[in-house]
Amino acid sequence: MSVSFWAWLVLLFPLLGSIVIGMGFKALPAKVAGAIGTIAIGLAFACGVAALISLLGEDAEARHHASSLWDYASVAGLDIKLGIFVDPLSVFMVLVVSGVSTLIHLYSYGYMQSDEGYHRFFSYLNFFVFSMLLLVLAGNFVLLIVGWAFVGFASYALISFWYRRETATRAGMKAFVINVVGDIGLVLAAFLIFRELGSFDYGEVFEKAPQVFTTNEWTITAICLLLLVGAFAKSAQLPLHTWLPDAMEGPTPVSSLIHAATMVTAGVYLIARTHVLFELAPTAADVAAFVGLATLLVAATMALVMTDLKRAIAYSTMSQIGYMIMGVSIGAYSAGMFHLMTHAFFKALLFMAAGSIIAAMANDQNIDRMSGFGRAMRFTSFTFVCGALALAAFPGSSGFFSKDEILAYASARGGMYLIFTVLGYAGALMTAVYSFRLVFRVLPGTPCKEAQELIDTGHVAHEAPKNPATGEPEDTDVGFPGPEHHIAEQSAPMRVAMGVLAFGAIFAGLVQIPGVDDVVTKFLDPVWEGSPLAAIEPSTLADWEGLGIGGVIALLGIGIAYVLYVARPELPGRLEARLRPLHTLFANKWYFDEAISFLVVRPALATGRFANRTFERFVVDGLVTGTAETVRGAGGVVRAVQSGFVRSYALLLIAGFAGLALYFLLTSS
Amino acid sequence: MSSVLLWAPLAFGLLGLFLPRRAAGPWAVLGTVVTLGVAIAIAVGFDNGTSSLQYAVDEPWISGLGVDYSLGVDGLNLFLILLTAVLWVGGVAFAAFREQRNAKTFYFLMLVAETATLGSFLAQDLLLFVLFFDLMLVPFYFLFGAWGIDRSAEGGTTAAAATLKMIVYTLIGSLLMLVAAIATGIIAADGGQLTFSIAALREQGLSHGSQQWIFWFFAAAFLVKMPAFLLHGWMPDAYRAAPLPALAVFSGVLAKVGAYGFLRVVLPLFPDATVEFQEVILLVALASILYGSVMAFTQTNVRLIAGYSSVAQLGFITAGIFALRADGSDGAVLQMVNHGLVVAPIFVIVALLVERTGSEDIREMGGLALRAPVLAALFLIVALATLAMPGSANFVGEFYILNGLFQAKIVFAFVAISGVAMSAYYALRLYQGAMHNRPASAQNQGLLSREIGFRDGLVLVPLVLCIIGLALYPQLILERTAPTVEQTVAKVRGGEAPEAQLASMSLEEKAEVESGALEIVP
Amino acid sequence: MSIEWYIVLSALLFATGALGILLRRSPMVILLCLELMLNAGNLALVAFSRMVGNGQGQVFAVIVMVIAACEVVVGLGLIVAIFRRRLPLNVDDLRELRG
Amino acid sequence: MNFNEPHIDYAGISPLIALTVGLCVVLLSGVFKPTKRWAPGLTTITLGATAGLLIWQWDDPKPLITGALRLDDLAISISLIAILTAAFCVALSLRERATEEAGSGEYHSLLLGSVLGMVLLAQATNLVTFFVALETLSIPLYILCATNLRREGSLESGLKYLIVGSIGSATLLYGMAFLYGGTGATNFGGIADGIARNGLDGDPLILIGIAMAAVGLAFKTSIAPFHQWTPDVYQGAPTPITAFMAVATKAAAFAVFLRFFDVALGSQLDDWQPALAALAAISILVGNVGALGQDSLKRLLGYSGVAQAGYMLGGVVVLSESGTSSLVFYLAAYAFMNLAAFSVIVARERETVFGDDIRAVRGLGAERPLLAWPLTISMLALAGLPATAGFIGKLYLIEALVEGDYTWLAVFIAVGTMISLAYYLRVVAAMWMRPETEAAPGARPVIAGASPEADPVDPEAGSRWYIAGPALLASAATVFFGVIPQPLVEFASHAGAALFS
Repeated sequence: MSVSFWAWLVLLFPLLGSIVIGMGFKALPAKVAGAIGTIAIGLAFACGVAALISLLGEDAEARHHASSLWDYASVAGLDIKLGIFVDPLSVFMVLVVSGVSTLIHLYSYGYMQSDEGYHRFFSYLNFFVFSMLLLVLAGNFVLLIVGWAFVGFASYALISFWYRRETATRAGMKAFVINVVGDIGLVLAAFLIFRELGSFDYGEVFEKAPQVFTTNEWTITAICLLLLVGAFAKSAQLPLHTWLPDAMEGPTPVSSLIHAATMVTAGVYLIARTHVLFELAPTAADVAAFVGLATLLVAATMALVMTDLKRAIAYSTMSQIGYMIMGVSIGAYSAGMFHLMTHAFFKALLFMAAGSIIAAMANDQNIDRMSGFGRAMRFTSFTFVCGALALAAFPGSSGFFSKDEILAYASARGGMYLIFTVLGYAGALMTAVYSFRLVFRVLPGTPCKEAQELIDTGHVAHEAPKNPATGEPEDTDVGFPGPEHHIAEQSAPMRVAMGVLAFGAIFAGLVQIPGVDDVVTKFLDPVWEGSPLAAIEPSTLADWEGLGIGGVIALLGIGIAYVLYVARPELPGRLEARLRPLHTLFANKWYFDEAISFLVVRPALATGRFANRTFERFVVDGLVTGTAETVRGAGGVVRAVQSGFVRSYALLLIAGFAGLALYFLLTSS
Repeated sequence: MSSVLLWAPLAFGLLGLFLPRRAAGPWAVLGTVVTLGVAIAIAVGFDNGTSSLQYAVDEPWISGLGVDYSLGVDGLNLFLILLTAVLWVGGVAFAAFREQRNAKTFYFLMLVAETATLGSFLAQDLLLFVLFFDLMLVPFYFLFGAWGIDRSAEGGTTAAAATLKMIVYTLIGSLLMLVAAIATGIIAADGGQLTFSIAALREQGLSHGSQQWIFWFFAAAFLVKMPAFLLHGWMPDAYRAAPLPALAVFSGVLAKVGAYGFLRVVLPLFPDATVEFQEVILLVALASILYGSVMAFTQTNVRLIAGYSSVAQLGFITAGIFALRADGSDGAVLQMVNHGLVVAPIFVIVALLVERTGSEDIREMGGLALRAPVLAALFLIVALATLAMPGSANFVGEFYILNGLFQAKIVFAFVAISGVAMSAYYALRLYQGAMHNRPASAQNQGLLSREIGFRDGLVLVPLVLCIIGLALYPQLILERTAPTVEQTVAKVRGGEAPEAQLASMSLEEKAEVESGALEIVP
Repeated sequence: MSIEWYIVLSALLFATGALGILLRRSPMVILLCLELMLNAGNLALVAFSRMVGNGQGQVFAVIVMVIAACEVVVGLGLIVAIFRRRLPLNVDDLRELRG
Repeated sequence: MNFNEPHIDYAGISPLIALTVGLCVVLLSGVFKPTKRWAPGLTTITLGATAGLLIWQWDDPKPLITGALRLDDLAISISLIAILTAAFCVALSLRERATEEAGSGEYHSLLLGSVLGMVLLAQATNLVTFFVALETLSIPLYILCATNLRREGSLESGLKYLIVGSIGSATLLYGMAFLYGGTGATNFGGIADGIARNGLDGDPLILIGIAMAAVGLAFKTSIAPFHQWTPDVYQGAPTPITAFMAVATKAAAFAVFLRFFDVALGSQLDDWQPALAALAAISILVGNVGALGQDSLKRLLGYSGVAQAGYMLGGVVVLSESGTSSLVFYLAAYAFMNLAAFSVIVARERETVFGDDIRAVRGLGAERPLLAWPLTISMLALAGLPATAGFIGKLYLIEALVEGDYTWLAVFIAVGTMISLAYYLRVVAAMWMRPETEAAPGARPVIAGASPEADPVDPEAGSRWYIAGPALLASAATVFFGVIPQPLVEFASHAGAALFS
C-alpha cells in the first residue's frame, strides 16, 4: 500500500462518518452515531500511522508524493486537479489532527450526551476533521483554499451549534466572515502565484519559485503578505483575532477542537508549507514574526485579566499560536511544528478540564464564582494542573521543551532576532502567571455552592443553565444545550480522553530532548532540505542554557501566581487599583472589537443605508419615474392642444402647411 | 433535434389548453420533463472538444428579409439549455403541487416562456435571437401581472404596474437591439446578399465606426436584462410582485440571456468596440457587484435579498466575460449555470418560508430549523453555494472569473473580490435569519416550523443534487465550454493591440509567443 | 396682363377662405369659405391652363366644381341633421369630442 | 364622318364597373321594404366580385383610360386591403344602430362608394383622377361618420371631418394647380417630364405645390400635425366605420402618396425627403404620447393610428422598392391588427353600458376569453411584440429605413414603440389583471358611457358569429403572418416591384 493510498483513506473516513451520521440522523440511535463518529476519526488516525510507517520505509529524499483523483477544473491554462501532496509535514499534521480529534470525539461522546443535536454535532465534528485533513493534505493552492474554507464553515457551524442562542449565531457569523477575509487573501495570493509561475501546484510552484523570483522582489513579498492575511485570519493573529474569544459560544469540545488541535494551527502549517516562498521574501517573514510576537504579548496580557474561564484559555491559545507563527517565520520550522503538537495536547486537555468544571457550574464560566473544585473534582483538577504545568512550561513538561526550542533558535539566529528571545521569555513569564492564576482561583479554597453540592451529594448542580454571555435561560426544553451536565468524574469516555492527553501533556516533550533524541526534527528535516534557515542549529549547550532560563522563568511565574492568588489574595485588587488604566485596556481586549466595528462594520452599514434610502429611491427610481413623468407630461400637452375646437384644428393645419411651405422655400433658395 | 427541443414545450402547452383543469398541471410537468429528456439527449450526444455548431438547423424563414430559421448547440449554450430545461421542470412542478388560479392559462404561459427562452439560447440567426429575446418577456408579463401579488396595500405598486414597468424597461433595450441587429446585417452585407446568420456576420465583420454605436445598442439590451447597476430599476417591484414559481425560472434563466448575449453576439461581431469599451463595461460590472451586495445585506424582504444578490452575481459574470480572456469567459459560462442552479432553489425555499411564516420579512422569521432539519440542511447547502463557498462549483466559477480579471485588469479584480466577502455576509444572514435564533414569535404569530413536504422535496432535492454534483466535478461543464469560448475570445484578441494582447496572456501563452508558436494578429 | 395677377387674386381668395374658416363660428359661413378656397384653386387652374395653353386645367376646374357642389350638399345635410337635433349651430359648441 | 372610338380595356376597368353597378343595386335594394334586408349580402357579393376581378388582373400592369389610371400590383394589393376592410365593416355593421338609422341601403351604398374611391385612388396616375378619387373616398365617409344620428358625437365628428377634410382637399387642390401650372401637365409622368424639361428643380412654384400636396395627403393619412381630426372622428363615428376609416383610408392614401411622390416628384427627392422624415418623427411622438392615459379605446386607437402612420411614412420617405413593399406589408398587418381590436370593441359596446371605455373590457380575460384573446393579440401586435405580424412589419420597415440611410428614423420608431407599450399594455392589463388602483390622469366620462343615448345592451353580441368571427379571423391572421410571414412578404414585394422596375 502506497503512502498516498493511506492518505486518501485518511480523508475518506471522516467524510463518510459525517455523511452517514448526517443522513441517518433519524435512523441511528444517539450512542451509535457518537460511536461511528469517534471510530471514523480513529480509523483516520490509524491510516495516518500507516502512512507514517510506509513513509519511514522510504529514504529521506523520496519522502514526498503527489497523487490526484481527477481533473477538478482545468481548462484555459489553469490546471487544477483533485490532488493531494504527502510528505513528512503533512503526515505530521495528519497525525496530530486526527489523534487529538479522536480523543476529543471520545470526550464529546460523554460530554454531549443529553444534547438534542447529538447527531448534528458529530456530523459537524467529523466534517470539521475532514476539512482540516483536506487542508493539510491538499496538493495545490486551490484545494488548500477549499480545505481552508471548509474548516471555516465547519467552525461556523460548530460555534453557532446552539443556534437558539443569539450570541452563538452572531459569533458564528463573525468567525465565518473574518475567515472569508482570510480566504480572499489566499485567493489573491493564488492568482498572483499563477500570474508569475503559471501553476497552482505545490511541487511546480516551490520548484519554479527560486528561479523566477529574486529575493524580496515586490511580487513575492506581495504573495507572502497575502498568504499571511489568510494565516492570520485563521490563526487568530492580530488584528484578525476578534472572532476567537466569541467562538467560546460553542460547546466546550468545539473550543478544544478548534483551538487546541486544529483550526488555529492552520496558519502555522501554511507558513511552514510555503516556507520556500517566505525565505524568498524575508521582509514578509519578519512581518509575520513580529505580528506573532505582538500577538503573543497582547494575548497574554488579556489572559491575565479575563474572568471567563474559557475565554482566558482562548487568549492563552492566541498567545501560544503567536509563539508558533513567530517560530516558523524566523525559520524554527521543526520547533514551531513541535510546539504545535505539544500545544495541541495540553490545550485540548485544559479545555476539556475547564469544560468539565463549567459543566459542574451549570454553564457558568466566571472564575470569580469558582473555588474549591480541587476537592470536588479530583480527576478533573489533576488533569487541569497537568495542562497548566505544560502551558507554563514547567521543567520537564512538554511545553517546556517545545517553547524554549523556538526561543533558543531565535537567539541562535542572532542579530535582531534576539528581540524574539527576550520578549518571548517575557511572554513565557506571563504565561506561567495566568495559567496558574486559573489553577489557584479555581481549585483550592473553600468550595463554592456547586462544588459543595458535588462533594456532599455527588450530583452535578441541576439548576437551569443560563447563557453565560447574556444570562438568558437556555432552551434546554428543546435540548440546546442539553438539560443535564456531564463531568469527567462521572463519564468514562471523558476520563479516558483527558487521561491520555494529560499523559501527552507531561511526557510528549521527551521525544525531543536536545542532544538526546530529536525525533520530530529528524522526521521533519527532509521537508526543509535546501533551506538555509533550517540549517541553522542552536548548539546543544545553547539549548540547555535556554531550557535553564525557561525553567527558572516558569517557576518564577508560578511563584508569582502563588503569591498573588493564594498567599496574599488582597494583592491583585490593589494592583488592579494601582494600574487601573492598564487593567481597563486589558479587560476591554485592547478595544479591538470597537476599532473594527468603527472602521469596517459601521461604514459598510452606513453605505447600505444610504444606498437603500437615498440612492435607490432618488437616482435609480428617479431614472424611471422621471422619464415616465416627462412622457406623460408631453401627452398632457398633446391632449391640451386637442381642444375640440374645430377651428383650432384648422388653424394648426394651416400653420403646419405654412411651416412646411416655409421650409421648402428656404431650401429652394 | 434542436427543433424538437425548441417546440416541445409549446406543443404541450397548446394541447394542455384542451385538457380539463385538473389535468393541466401534471400535463405541463410532463411537458417539461419530456423537454428535459430531449435536452439531456442532446447533451449526451454532444461532442466536446470541437468549437463548431452541432445539431444545426438552417432553413430560410423570411427569404425576402434574409432571416433564417437557424438553430444550433455549442459550448456556449449547451448547459444553459440544460439549465433552462431543469429549472422549468422544477418551477412547473412546484406550481403544479399547489392550487393555481386559471390553471390552464398559467401553465400554457409557462410553457410558452420555456420555448421562447430555449429559442433565444438556440438561435443562430441574429434576428431570430432578437425575436425570441423579446418574446420571452410576453409570457412573463402575463404571469407576473395576472398571477402576481398586489403590493399597493403595503405602499408598493400593483402587480400590473410593476410588470408594466418591467416590460417597458426591458423592451427599451430589446427594441434598440432590433434596430442595431438589422443595421449590423445591412452594413455587413454592404449591398450584397443580406444575411443575419451570426456565423456569416462574424466572418464579414463591421467597420469600427459602426461597431461603436451598435455595440451600445446591444449592451443596453443585455445590461437591462441582467439587470446591471443603474438599469435595475424595474427589478425590485417586479420581484416583489412575481409569483414565486415563475420568478424562480425568471431570475434563474432570463437574467443569463443577457450575459449569454454578450458572448454569443457582442464579442464575435463587434470585437473592436468590445476592446474599446472594455473598461466601461467592467466599471458597470463592478458597480453591480458592490451595489448589489450592499443592497442585499441591507434588505429585509427575502425576495429582494435574492434579487439584489443576483445583481451582484451577474456583475461577476459580466466582469468575467469582459476580462476578454478564455478563463474569465469559461468561468462566466460556468457561473451562469451555477447561479441559475442556486437562485431558483432559493426562490423555492423562499416560497416555503413564506408558507411557514406568512411573511416575507426576514425579521419576522427565525428558528425554523428546529422542526425542519432537512429543509434547513438543503437551505444551508444552497446558501453556501450562493456565497461561492470554496468547494462549490460557484467558487470555481468565481475563481476562474476573478483569475481572468486579475490577469487582465488587476485593479478591477481587487475591487471585485470584496464582493465575495459581502456575499458571505448576506447569504448567511438570509439563512440564519430564517433558520436560526429563537422564533421571532413576538412580531409574528403565524410562524410555525414545519418540515419540507415530500412533494416539495421532489422539487428541491434534485436541484440541490445538481449543485453538489457540479461541486464535485465542474470540469464537466468547463471542458465542453472551453473550445467555443476560446474561439469566441480569440476573435476579440484578434482585434486587440499586440502588446495589450501580450499583457492579458497566461504564462505558457507568453512562452508560445516567444517561441513563435502562437501568432499575434494585430 | 400677365399671369401673376390671377395667381395673386387666387391666393387672396384662398387666404380669405382660410381666414373665414378660422374666424367665423357658423357652419354655414364656414361652408361658404370652403367654397371660396376651392374656387381659388379653380381660378388658379384656369389661369394656368391659359398660360400653358392646354385644356386640362379647365377640365379639371369643371370637375372640381362638381365635387365642391357635392361637398356643400353633404355639409348642408349635416347642418340640417344637427339642427333637427336641436343642437346649437355654432362649431365652437360642438366640442364634446376632445382631449 | 367616322368616329374612331377610343380603345377601352374593359378587363382593366372591370373592378370599377363591378363596384359602380353594385353600388347602384344596393342603393336601389334599400328603397324597397322586402329587399332592404339584402343590402349587406349584396354589398358583400359586390366586394367579393370586385376582389375576384382584381385578383384576375394580378401581375399584369397596364395603364387605363389613356393613362389616367394605372392598374398594377400596388393598386391591386391596396384595393384588396380596402375591400377586405370593407367586408369586415359590413359584418360588424349588422344590427348596428347606425345602419338602421341611415337606412341599410344608403349606408352600404355609401360604403361601396367610398371603396370605389379607394380603388380609384390606388390606381390614380393623374391629378384629376387623383383628386376625384380622393373626394369620392372622403365624401361618403363624411356622411357615414354622422350616420349614428341619435348620438351628438356622431354628428359632431361628421361635421368636423367635413370641415377639416375640405380644407385639406382645398389645400391639395391648390397645390395641384401650382404643379400643373409649373409643368403644364396633369398626369404624373407628364409632371416629372415637365420639371425636367423646364428645369424647375427647386423652383418655388413646384415646391409650394409639393408642400400643399404633402399637406393634403398627410391629412388623409393623419400624419401630425395634420392629425387632429383623427381622434375626434374615430371616437365619434360608429365603430364599424371607424374601423373602415382607420385602415382603408390610410391604405388608399398611402398608395397615392407613394405613386405621386415617386412618379411625379421623384426628382425632387432631396427637397421633400427630409421634410417627410421630420413629419414622420413628429407624428410618431405626438401619436404615442397622445394615446397615453386615454380611456376611450377608439380614441386610443385613433392616436395610435397617428403614430402608426408615422411609422409607415417611413416607407414613403426612403422611396425604395423595399420601402414600398414594407409599407404594403405593414398596411396589411395593420388591417388585421386593427380589425381584431375594433371587432371586440363593437362587441363590448353592445354588451355593456360602458361603450368604448376601457372599463368595458375590464376582467374580460376571465369571463370572455374568446373576446379577450383577439384584443390582446391585436394590442401586442400593435405594440410590435414578436410572433405577431406587427413585429415582422416593424422589422421590415426598419430594414428598409436602415437601407435608405434613415437609421435615426428607425431608432425613432423603436423609441415610439416603447412609449406605445404603456397604453397598449394598459388595455391588456385591464383585461387580464386586477384593476389598477391609480386612476388614469384626466379621465373624463366618455360619450357612450355617460350619455343617455347609450346603445341598447345586447349581452350576447360578443358570441354572435358576425362579430366573434371577424375578431377571431383577424387575430388568427395576425398571429399566422407573425409566424409564417413568407406569403404576405411575397404579396408585398410584388407591390413594391410594381412601382420600381
